Amino acid sequence: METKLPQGSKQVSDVEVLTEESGSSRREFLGQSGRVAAGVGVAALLGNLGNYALSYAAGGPPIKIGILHSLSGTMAISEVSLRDVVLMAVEEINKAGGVMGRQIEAKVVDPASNWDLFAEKAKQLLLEDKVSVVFGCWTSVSRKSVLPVFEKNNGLLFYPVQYEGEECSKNVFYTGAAVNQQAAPAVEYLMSPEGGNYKKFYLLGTDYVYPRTTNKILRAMLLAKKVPAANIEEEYTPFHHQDYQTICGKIKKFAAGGGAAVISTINGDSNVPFYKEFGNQGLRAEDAPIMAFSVAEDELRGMDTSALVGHLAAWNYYQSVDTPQNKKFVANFKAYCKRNNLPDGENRVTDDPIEAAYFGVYVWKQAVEKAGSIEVDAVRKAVYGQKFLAPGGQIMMDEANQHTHKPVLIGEIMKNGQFKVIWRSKGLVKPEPWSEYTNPEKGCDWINHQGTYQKK
Amino acid sequence: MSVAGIPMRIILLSLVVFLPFGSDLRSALAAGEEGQTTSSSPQSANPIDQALLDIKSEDAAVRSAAAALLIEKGDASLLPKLDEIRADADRATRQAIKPVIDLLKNHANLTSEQADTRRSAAADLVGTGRPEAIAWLEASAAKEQVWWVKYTMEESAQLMRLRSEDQTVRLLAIKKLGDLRSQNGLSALKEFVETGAQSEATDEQRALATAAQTSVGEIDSWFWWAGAIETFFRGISLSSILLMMSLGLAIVFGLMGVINMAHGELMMVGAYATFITQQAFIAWFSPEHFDWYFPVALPVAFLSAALFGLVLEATVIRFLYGRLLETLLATWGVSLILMQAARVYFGDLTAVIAPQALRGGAQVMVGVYLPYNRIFIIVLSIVCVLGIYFLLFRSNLGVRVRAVTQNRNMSACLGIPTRKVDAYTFAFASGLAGIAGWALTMVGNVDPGLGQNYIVDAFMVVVTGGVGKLAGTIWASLGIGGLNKLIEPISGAVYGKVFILVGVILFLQWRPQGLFAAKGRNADA
Amino acid sequence: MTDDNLILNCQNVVMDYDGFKALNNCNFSVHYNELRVVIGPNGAGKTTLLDVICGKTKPTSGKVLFGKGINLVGKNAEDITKLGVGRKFQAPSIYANLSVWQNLDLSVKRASKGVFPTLMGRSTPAERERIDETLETIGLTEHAHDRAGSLSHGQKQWLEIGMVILQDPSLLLVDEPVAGMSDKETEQTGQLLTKLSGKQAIVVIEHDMDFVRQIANIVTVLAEGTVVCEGTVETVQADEHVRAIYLGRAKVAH
Amino acid sequence: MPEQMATQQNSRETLSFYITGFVLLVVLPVLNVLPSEDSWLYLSDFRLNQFGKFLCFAILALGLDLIWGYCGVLSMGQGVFFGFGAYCMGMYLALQIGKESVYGSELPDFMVWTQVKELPFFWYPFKSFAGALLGAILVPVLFATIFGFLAFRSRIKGVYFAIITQALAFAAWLVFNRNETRLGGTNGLTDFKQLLGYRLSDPSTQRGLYIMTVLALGAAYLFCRWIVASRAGKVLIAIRDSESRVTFSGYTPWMFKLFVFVVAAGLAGVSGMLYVPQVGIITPAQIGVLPSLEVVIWVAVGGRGTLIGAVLGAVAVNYGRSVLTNYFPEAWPFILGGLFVIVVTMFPDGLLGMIRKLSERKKTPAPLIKAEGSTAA
Repeated sequence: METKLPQGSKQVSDVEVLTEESGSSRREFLGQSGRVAAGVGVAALLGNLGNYALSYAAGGPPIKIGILHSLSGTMAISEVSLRDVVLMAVEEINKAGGVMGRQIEAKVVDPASNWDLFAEKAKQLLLEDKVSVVFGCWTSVSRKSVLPVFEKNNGLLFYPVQYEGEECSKNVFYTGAAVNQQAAPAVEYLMSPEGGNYKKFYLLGTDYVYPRTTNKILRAMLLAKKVPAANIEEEYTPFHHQDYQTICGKIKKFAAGGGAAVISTINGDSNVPFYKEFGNQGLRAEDAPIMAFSVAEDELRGMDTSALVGHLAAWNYYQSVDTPQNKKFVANFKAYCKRNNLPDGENRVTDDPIEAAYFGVYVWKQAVEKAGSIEVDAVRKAVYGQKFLAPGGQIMMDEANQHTHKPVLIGEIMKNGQFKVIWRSKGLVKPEPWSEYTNPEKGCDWINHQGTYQKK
Repeated sequence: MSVAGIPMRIILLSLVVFLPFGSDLRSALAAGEEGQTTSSSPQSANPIDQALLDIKSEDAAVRSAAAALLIEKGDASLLPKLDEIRADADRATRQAIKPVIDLLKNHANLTSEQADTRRSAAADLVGTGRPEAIAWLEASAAKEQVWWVKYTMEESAQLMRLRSEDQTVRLLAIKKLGDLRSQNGLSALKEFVETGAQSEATDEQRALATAAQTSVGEIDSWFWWAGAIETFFRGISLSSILLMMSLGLAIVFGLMGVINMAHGELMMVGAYATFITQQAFIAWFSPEHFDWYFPVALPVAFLSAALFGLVLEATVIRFLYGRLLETLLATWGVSLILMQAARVYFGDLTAVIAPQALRGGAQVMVGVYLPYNRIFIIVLSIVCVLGIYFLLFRSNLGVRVRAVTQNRNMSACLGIPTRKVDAYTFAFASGLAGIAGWALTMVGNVDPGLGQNYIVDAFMVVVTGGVGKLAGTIWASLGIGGLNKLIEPISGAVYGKVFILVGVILFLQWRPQGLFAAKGRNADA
Repeated sequence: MTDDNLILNCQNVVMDYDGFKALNNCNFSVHYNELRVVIGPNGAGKTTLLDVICGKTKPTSGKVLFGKGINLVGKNAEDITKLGVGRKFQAPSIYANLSVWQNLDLSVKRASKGVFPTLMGRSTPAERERIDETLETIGLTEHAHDRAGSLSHGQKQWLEIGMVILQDPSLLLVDEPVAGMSDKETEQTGQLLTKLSGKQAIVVIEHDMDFVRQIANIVTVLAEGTVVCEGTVETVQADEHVRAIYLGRAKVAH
Repeated sequence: MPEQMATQQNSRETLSFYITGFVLLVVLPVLNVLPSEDSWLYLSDFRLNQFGKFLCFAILALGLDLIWGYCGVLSMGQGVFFGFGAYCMGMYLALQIGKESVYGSELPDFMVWTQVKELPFFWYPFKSFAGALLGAILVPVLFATIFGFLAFRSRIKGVYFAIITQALAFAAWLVFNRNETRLGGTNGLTDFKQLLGYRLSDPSTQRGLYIMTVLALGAAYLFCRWIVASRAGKVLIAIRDSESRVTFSGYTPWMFKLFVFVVAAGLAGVSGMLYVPQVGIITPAQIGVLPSLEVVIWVAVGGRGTLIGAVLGAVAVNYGRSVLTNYFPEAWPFILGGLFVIVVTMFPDGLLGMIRKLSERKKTPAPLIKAEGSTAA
C-alpha cells in the first residue's frame, strides 16, 4: 500500500498553486452567475425530490430519516456540508437497494443556527414526521438543546462532530472524537521530543462549552504531567470576535524565550483574523505553533492559507488520507456537489466531520439490517460493536458507551489548504466520554450500567 | 452518475460492507513504511554518505553518532537528501534528524538574501543549543546591515552564551542581554535570579543572580514602555477602522437624515468586490502580477458599493426621507437580504490574500512591532478624512450637498437638482463603505457577517460624535477605539465593550446631542 | 424695579448662539390683561424671545420675571406651563392622530399631570362643559370628533389656541397665528384674540400689519435682539428708526 | 354621539376578544385532547406547544406596540427584557433539575464544566418559585427603570434612543454569552425537568402552560387596552405626534415614556417567563440584536398602534417562519428582510391597516391611529 501522501512528497510552490487553480477558478468565476437561482431552490428540494422517484421501488414504504443541520445563519457555513454528505450517503444507499429493501427518505429541516429552533425542529422530526433516526447538530449548544427532546421521546441522533465529552446519552451516537481522541493526544504530541518539547501552553478558545471543557481537561492533564500552572494561560473570546491585536500581543509576551505553543479552540470566522494577526505581529509557526481543534479542510477552503502554513491541527481524518476508499469518497463527494449545483461544486473538500457524518449513515444502516427493525431500542443495541471501513480507515462503534473508536492524526497545514499528516496514533483510540484527568471515577456504559456510572 | 456507474458502485459498496473487519487499519497503512525502513543498505566509503545511512539505524547510539558527524561535517547541500529521508522516516529517525536539519538549514539561512529568513535562522539557532552556532552568529552579526536582524543575531549569541560553563562569559552575557533589552532572555534571566535566591546557592550563583536582577529590571521597564506604545498603536488602529466605517454613516445621517443600517453590508459588498477582483486576477493574469489586484480592487470596491448604494437609494430610501426611524428599519431589512444573498452566492468563508507589501510588519524599536496592514489602514483613514473634507467643504459638489442639507426647498428653487444630489451623496457614502470593506479584507475574513462585526460600535461613534460633524466623528472614534484597547487588556474584550456602552450612555447624559452638537435655532427641531 | 402691574418683565436677556446674538440685552415687559403685538424684521429675535420666556431655550444671561417676581430662567417648560404661561407655536402644533375633543381634553388645566393621575383620571362634568365652551369659542363644535390631522390649516391654528386657552394661562404667547390664513379666517382670529385679551395677557408676534392694526393696542418693535421702539401702531409707524430698519432691510433683501 | 361610536366599536372589539379567547382557551386544547391522532381535527401536542410559544411572543409584541406603536419610541432592545424574564424562570427550572442532571450534581450542569463549586449568590432567590415569578417581572422592570431614566431624562430621543437600545441588546448578548456571567454562556439554560412537581415532558403539563399563556395574553391585552383607553394613552399618542406641545400642555413627556417603557419591559419579562418552560431552553441567542428587531417586524407587520395588530403580527410572522423554513430554509432571511422593507415603505399600517382600509373605504371616519411618519428625531 502506498503510504506517501501526494501533497506531502511534492513541495508545491507558490506559483504552481496559483496556476494550478487558475483553470478551475476561471470557470468558477464565470459560472457563478448561474448559481444564485439554483442555490436557493435546490437546497430545499434536495431532501425530497431526489428520493421520491426511487422511494416506492421495492420492499415496502420508505424509511424516514431526519437531517437537522443549520442551512442558514452563522453555522450554515459548516453545517451545510454535513447535510450534503448525508444526502449523498442516502442516495448511495438507495441506489444500492436501500435498507432491508426499503428506500430511505430524508426529511431536511433548517434550525437556522438558532439553538431554540433546534429543539423545536427536533420535536417536529420526532413527533410530526416520525423519523426513525436523525443525523444532525454541529455545536455542542445545539446538541445540548435537542438532547432533552431525544431523551424524552426516545429518538436516535447521530452526532458527527468532535466534542468535549462528559456526556453519555443513550439516544445519541457520537461519531466524532471525544477529548481523548483529539485534544489530549495532540497536546501529548507537542510535549514529546518529536513534537518539539513544548513546555508552555496558551489555551485560547471561543467562549462556549466545547473549548471550556476541553481546556479544563487539558489543564488537568498538563498539571498531571508536571507542567507548572504558571506555564498555562487560558483565554476566551466571544463568537465572531475579530480584533486579536491585544491577544496576539499577550501571546508574543508569553512565547518570548521559546518553548510555547498555542492550543486553539477558536471557532469559525474568528480564525482568519486570529491567524492573520498572529503572523502580522511577527509570530511564526516555529516560535509558537498553533494547534487547532476546530480548523479543518472545509474551513480552510475559503481562507487565505498563507498565514496558516506550518501550523497544526488534530483530527481523525483528513482529505489527504491515502486509502482507496477515501479517494473514491472524495471524488464522489465532489461529483455529488457538482451534479447538484451546490455552491463551489467540485471545489468542495471533505473533512473530519463530513467523514463522520457520512459513515454514521452507514453504521446506522448496518445496525438496522442487523436488528431487522428500525425500532430505536433494537437499532441502538445493534449499533454497539459495529465496524465499518470508513474513508479514513476502519472504525468501530464502542461496545457500550455510544462513542466511536477512531485513529488520531496530527496534520500540518499546507499552502493548498490540505493537511500533511505528521503523526498518527497506533491503531484506534478507545473513546473516553469521561476524561481520566477530570472525572477518573466516572464511566459510561449502557450495557452493564445505566449510562454514566461510578467506577469502583 | 452514468448508468454504467451504478453496478460498479454497488459492487464497491458491498465490498466495503463485507470487507473482513479483523484487519487492523494501522498495520495496513503502515506496511509500506516498515518495509522501507528495515531494508539496510550496503556500506559506503564516504563518511557523510555512511552517516546518512546510519541515521536510519535502529540503534540509538549509531543514530546520534551519525547526527553528530553530519552536524560537524555537513553543509547546506545535504538538506535535500535529509528532507528526503525525513519524509519517509519513522519517528525515531525523524527525531534524530531534526537537530541536524535545524542546524544546517539555519546556518545556511544566516546568509540568505531575505532579511526575515536571516532573522528567523538566528532566532532558531538558539533552540539547537549547539555552541558552534555562537561563532556563526557573531560572524554574521558583524556583517549584518539590517539593525533588527543584527539585534537578533547578537541576542541569540548572548542567549547561547548563558549556557556556557565559564562564569565570566555568563556574567557578561547577562549584562549584554540587559543592555539589549532582550525579551527572549527574560525567562532565562529570571531563572538565574531564582537559583541565586535559594539558600544553598553558591557565591557564583549569587553573583549571577545580582547581575541578572539588574538586567531583568532594565528589560522590564523597557517593555513597560514598549507595551504602552503598542497599546496606543492598537487603539489608534481600532479607531481608524471605526472611523472608516463611521464616516459614511455620519455623512448619510448628518447630511441626509438617513440611518443606514445596511452600511455594514455595503462594506461587505466592497470586501466581496475585492475578492472578485482577486479571483479575476488569478484567472486572467500571471502570478507575478497578482499583487496588483489590491490597488485595482480599490476603485472596483468603491464603485460597486456606490452602485449598490445608488440602487438602494432609488428603490427604498428616497421614499423615506425625513422619516429617520423608518429608514433605520427598512435598511435593516435590506441588510438581512444582502447578507443572505452573499451567503447563498458565495456560500462560504472566502478570504483575500494580502499582497506581499502588507504582510508582516516593521520593527520600529526593540519590543515594538507594528504590522503593515494596520499602518496601512491608519494612513487610509487619514486620507479618507482629508478627501471628505475637501469634497464637502472645498468643492462645488460639497456646497450643493450642504445647501440641500440646510434647505431642501430653497435649493430646489435655486436650481440645484436635489434628487441627484441626494443620490450622489448616498452613493458617495456607500462608496466610502466599500473602501472600508476593501481595507478590512486586510485584517479579517470576507464573510457575510463582515458588516455586523463593527456596526454597533460604528453607530456608537456617530451618536457620540454628534450628528453631521466630521470632527465629532473623528474624536469619537479615537475616544471609543482608544478606550476600548486601553480597557481590553484588563477587562477582556466583552466587558470592555460593555464599559464603553455604559460610558456612552453616561456621556449622553452630559451631552445629549453628542460631542459636537449642532447649535442654533433649529438644533432640536 | 418691579412693577406690580407687570405680569412679565424680561431684564437684559442675552441669547448667544455661537457668537450670533439672537437676543442682545433685551428688556421687555407686559402688563396684566394686555394684548401686546411684537413686530420686527426676520431674525430680529421674536421667536427666540418667546422661546426664552416659555422655557424652550435657556438664555445665556438675563432674567425673566413672571407674575410676583418668579424668575423663569432655569425652570423647565412643563413647570413654566403650570405657572400659567401658554404657548402657541408658529406652525400649528397639535396631536394629529387624536380627535379634536381629545386634543382639548389633554390640555385642560388639572391639579396634577403626572403619569398615574393621568392614567386614572376621567374628565369631570365641569371639565367637559369647559371643553364644550372652548369648542364653541374656537368654532370647532362640529368637528369635535374628527381626527385633528384632518382639519384645515386655519382650524388647526384655532384648535391650538383652544388648547392653550384650556390651560388657563395668565400669559398667552402666540407666534404668527394668521400666517397662511384666508382673510376671513384672519379676521375671525383677530376677534378671538381680542375677546380673550380681557381675561389674560397676550403677546402676539405678527408680520401682517393689517392684522396688527386690527388687534393691537401697543406694539413693540424688535430688531437685532433688542427692543427698538414701543407704542401705539401709529407712533411706531411714524418712528424714523423703525422705518430705517424695515427699509434698510428691505433694500438688502431684494 | 362620539360615545355611541366608541361603545359600538368597543362592543365589537369585546365580542371578538371573547370569541378569540374561547377559541384559544377551549377549542384548541379540546382539539388536542379529544380527536384521535388520525383525525384531521386533531391538533398535535407539538403544534399546541408551538402555538403557545407564538402567544408568548404576542405578549412581547404587545409591550413593544405600546412604546413604539403608540408612543413612537422605538426600542430595539426588547429582547433583553424578554431574556431577563426568561433567565429568571430558567434559573428556577435549572435549580429544580437537581440530581437528575448529567453530572448528578445539585448545581446546574454548566457550573460543573465551568468549575463553579458553589451556587453564585444571585442564584439563591431563584430557588423558590415565588422568587422566580417576582424576579421575572421585577428584574426587567428595575433594569428598564434605570436605563429608561438615564436615557429619557437626558432627552435621548428617536434614532438616538433606538441606537442606544440596540447597543444595549448587543452588550447584553455579549455579557450573557460570557461564561463568567454564570448563566450558562452560549449554551444558556436547558434540560429542564419539572415545574412545581409537574414533569415538563408531560403533554398535560404543556397543555397547562399553554392555558396559562393564553390567560396571561388575555390579561396583558386587557391591561394594555386599559392604558391605551385612558387619558395617559392619549398622552402617549400625543407625544408621538408632537412632543413639544405635550410639554407645553404641562405634561412631562419623559415620565410617560419611562412609564410605558417599563410596562413594555414588564410584559417582555412575563413573556420570557412563560416561554422558557414551554420551549425548554433559553440562550443568549434570544437576547441579541436580531431577535430584538424581529419583535419590531412582528408589530410592523401586524399594524403598529393597534393592539390586535401586534398580537396578529407576532403569531402570523412566527407561524410563517415555522412553515417557510421547512420548505425554503435559505429563503427565510430574504423573506424577513423583504417584509421589513415592504411593510415600512409601503404598508406603514401593517396587515390591520390594510384590512381597515379595505373594509372602511366607504365609511368616512379615518382610523384613529394613522402613521404620519412624523417620528423624526
